[in-house]
Amino acid sequence: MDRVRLATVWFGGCSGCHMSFLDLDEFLIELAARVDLVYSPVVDMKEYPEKVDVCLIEGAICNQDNLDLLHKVRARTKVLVSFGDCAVTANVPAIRNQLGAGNTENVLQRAYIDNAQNNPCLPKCEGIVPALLPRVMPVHEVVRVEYFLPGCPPPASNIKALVGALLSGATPKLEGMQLKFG
Amino acid sequence: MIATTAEKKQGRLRAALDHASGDKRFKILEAHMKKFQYRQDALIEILHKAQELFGFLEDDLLLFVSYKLKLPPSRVYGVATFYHFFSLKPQGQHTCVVCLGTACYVKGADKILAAIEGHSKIKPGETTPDNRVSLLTARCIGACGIAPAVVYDGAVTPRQTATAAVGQIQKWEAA
Amino acid sequence: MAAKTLTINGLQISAEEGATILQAADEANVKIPTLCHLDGVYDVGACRLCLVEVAGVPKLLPACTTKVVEGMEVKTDTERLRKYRRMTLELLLAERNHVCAVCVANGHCELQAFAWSLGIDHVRYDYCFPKWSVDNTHRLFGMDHNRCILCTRCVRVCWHIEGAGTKNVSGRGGHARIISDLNQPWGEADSCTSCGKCVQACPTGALFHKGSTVAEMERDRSKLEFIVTAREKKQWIASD
Amino acid sequence: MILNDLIEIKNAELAGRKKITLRCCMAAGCLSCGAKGVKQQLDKAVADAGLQDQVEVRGVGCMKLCCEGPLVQADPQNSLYIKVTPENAPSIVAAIQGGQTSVAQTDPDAAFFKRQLFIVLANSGVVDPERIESYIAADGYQALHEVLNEMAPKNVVESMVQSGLRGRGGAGFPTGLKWGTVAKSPGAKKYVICNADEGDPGAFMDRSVLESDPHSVLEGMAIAAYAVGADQGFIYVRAEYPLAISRLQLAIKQAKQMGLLGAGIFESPFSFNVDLRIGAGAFVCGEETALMASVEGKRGTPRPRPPFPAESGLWGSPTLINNVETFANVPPIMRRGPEWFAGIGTEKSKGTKVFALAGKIKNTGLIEVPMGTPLSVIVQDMGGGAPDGGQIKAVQTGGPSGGCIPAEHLDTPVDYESLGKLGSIMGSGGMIVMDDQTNMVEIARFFMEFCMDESCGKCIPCRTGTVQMHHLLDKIIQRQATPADMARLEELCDMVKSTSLCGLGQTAPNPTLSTLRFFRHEYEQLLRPDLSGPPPNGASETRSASAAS
Repeated sequence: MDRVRLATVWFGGCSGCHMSFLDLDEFLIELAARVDLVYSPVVDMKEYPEKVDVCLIEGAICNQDNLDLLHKVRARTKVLVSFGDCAVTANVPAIRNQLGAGNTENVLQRAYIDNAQNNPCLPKCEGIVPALLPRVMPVHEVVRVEYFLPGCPPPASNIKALVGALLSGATPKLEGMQLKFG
Repeated sequence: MIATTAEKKQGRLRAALDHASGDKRFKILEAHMKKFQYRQDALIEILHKAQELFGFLEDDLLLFVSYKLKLPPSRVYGVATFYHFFSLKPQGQHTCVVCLGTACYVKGADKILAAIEGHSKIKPGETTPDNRVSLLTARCIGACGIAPAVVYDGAVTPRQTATAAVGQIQKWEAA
Repeated sequence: MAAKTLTINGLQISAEEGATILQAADEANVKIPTLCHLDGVYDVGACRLCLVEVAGVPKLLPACTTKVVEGMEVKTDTERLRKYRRMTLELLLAERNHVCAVCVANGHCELQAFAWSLGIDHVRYDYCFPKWSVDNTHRLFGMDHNRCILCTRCVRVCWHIEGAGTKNVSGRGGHARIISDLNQPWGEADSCTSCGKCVQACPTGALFHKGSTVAEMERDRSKLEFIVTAREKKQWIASD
Repeated sequence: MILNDLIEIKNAELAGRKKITLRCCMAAGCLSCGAKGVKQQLDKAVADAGLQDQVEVRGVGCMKLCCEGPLVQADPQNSLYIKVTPENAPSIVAAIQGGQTSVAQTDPDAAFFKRQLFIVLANSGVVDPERIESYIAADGYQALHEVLNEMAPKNVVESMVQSGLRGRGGAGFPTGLKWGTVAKSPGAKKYVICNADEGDPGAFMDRSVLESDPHSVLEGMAIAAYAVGADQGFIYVRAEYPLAISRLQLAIKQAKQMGLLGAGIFESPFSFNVDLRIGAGAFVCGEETALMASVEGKRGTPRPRPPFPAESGLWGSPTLINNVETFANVPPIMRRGPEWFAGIGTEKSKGTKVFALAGKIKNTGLIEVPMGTPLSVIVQDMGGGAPDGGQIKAVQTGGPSGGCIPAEHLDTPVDYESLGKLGSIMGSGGMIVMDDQTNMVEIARFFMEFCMDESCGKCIPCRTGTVQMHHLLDKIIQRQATPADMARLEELCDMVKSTSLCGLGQTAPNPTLSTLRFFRHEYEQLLRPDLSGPPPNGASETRSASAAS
């Protein structure tokens, strides 16, 4: 059987979902035997590769970089999984949406000026700091998503249930408490 | 704790009643309530009268009504905010109500509204900073036969255009 | 009192005359989801989660306000009903800011529990992300409008069990919100007796005890049930 | 007051009539075009010409052709003057003396008038709504007398059943059946409510009836009260109709003074009082349980039915609720007999229906036609088609609860069933004509916005469903929606229709559903294929954040 090309990406989120992924413990070893981790924050790969089988997406879509990469991910991946509440619901990163349209300046002001202890200044360097989107979005609002794994973070057991099913070629079926938001 | 709560209650009500005692309009309002025998089901009629007398429903006024009709304040506030006819904010010197009924809409009421918004830089429900003009919209004033209609200071005006409406507002501004 | 026989999901049961479908189902251990019903206060039929199918009736009927009728055939869990219930919950989740991860009621929330029990893994509607405030002015309790689903349980317990009339709904439609007195900060509402019934009644994290942290806020409905039983049946000692 | 008094008033009124009458429309539409000044100048011109003994200048209610107002009709000359200005008065007075006039006229025998059949509007534009004598001269209050003196309440109900009258508020529930239920419901106290909360945007029939012929509504209510055993009535009328309110107040006062309302009407044991309740701008209060909450001075939120108002209504008492036009039909039915009424209209829809004809059509105004009249007769023959060479694209009936009937179905007869089959409803009588310039998706969004703003917020499907449906329609218009969004919209329409608590929510999807049915291509043209590529026309990828509060 061919090895599955697995990727994980990290958009607007706290990386807690990836931490939970690392909590898979011995299943990680089983996983290593069956997949190639072709792109992930935990491996050193600069460009999202072609022909990825499964990609776990952590985080909400907050800025232009997230958006560009997400479109690339969608184009190059067979199965997308919204991984954790930020990807599924936009969650905490989207709290800034409550400030209304055109909130990006306010957000930056609050983060980099009002709350700054030293050297308050707005990060505006072209090409270094990606532009914030007017509105933070869950992944499925931007591209088609095959599976959803809610939770903040999703417990490792749920990750195992979903990824395990995908690797065995079955349709993942999470139910009950496995779907709990938060 | 109990004592302080009671004190606070009296203070607030007394302030409202003090306010009421110096204002003839409260007497007229009370006479109106008397006509309805202070019936609680007449709340909406009383609020109509209150708004007619005061122009809008401020907190002391609502508290006065609530006290006189023996209704919890939350009930009075809930009713006053349910109906769009009641305003809890003061209105400008002049009011311009654009009818957005279907007949007016298909005949371009949206364009009239947009023109006024653009000219006065306010949205429906708002008043210009100089307190000159309040812009409102109506769901249908039943003047469909002469659509599109705009109500300037209470006068229904038939077959309006964006230019005519902005012209009327400029007249108010110049006055 | 006369008994009525009816079937719920094919199961033959009997119920007291005058009982609602919801009560009859509950006694037969058939769970019908609901967010606005609360034992002990009158029903308003507002959340529409408890809608059921009744043979011969073209419209869906709210189980909480529909009385049982002899020979009634009720279905509570059809594919159509499940679909509508899922949509209702999705609509609620998109309406305000239900960020479970940072909610005081996480894990003790009826909205959250219905969402997972009905298999909602994501919300298909665009989130509205409205701006709502949190009222922390009361000495003991807080109100977070971001979590409110306008079930009006708090209003009903405040008026009909406590009799204080502090809480009400102001405005309408999507702008409707729960107020205290004349839309004052809760802490300044003269009529509030600080009885806390509203907090016990709330299905989500909208009303909470101050000092509870995320996932700590549990409800104690037994107090509400106690006082209602006490008043209705003159039974002043808790049964267990 | 006894019958002889009534006849005396009638005879005196008729005897006082002058050779020539100039009827000036004083309904809200013409008033806003300056009708008041016209009447004043006509009075003056008549006085100047020394014709006071021969000419009566009578302020009357709606004369129907609103687009040509202010209207003045001279009789017996049968001349209908249009767009009259105060300066025209001397010229009109000269014309009725046989002189020439350059004041614009229209043919009072044109199809717009000739195709109408007046039952409800028979007095409209004829009697002076501010004088009860004028109504009595038109046989007013005779039916009430007859009912009180010669009929048992159950016979009145029976007559209503025989007439086949159905509720004119929109749903078309058989009126006689409703009266019978209230009559049979046990209770010492019962109420009659007239629903004059005409909230449909684009409808002004009830306003016209109240402004033009308020006594017919009062008489209808009194007959109903006798039939069901009520002694208290309420008229719930919109605050947006100040003229209707003042004319109703005046009419109630006059009727009380004459002993036609109040205690011991026509010296019988029957008593009936009518109070006005002024609405305050909430469309949902047209729904009967919400209306009753509002009459009780509460937030106008509906409650689940059953119990129906006929069993448990206002303050828990059996309550009859009918709308203005329904009540206005009652006196003529009682006067002329149920068989006469049942002989008009179609098999299942009896009598006439009043429509407010407006929108992109040449003749706007008020029309009353027999049930079963084809839409094409109304919009083409009577309405004169689209103005400025446009093409009629659709006719909207039923307001925010109704649908858009496309031009190819204009042969449809107007009756409850036929309109229902096309996904629309009879509604209260608003009829808005749309021409080829009208974008149907925008119309759907317009109505959805209306329902969203008017939702009371009590039940979840209506409160949140209308917001999401409005957002989806907006997304389609912004060209940012995908076929999946369309599917979501249709699914939501079905869900909100099936699960909402009251009629507002249950019918809110109708305009969207009917435009989806007949104008689907207009929606599809605006869709982007899917989420994989950028949206067409350079529309930006993200929508702006919406803030609901």
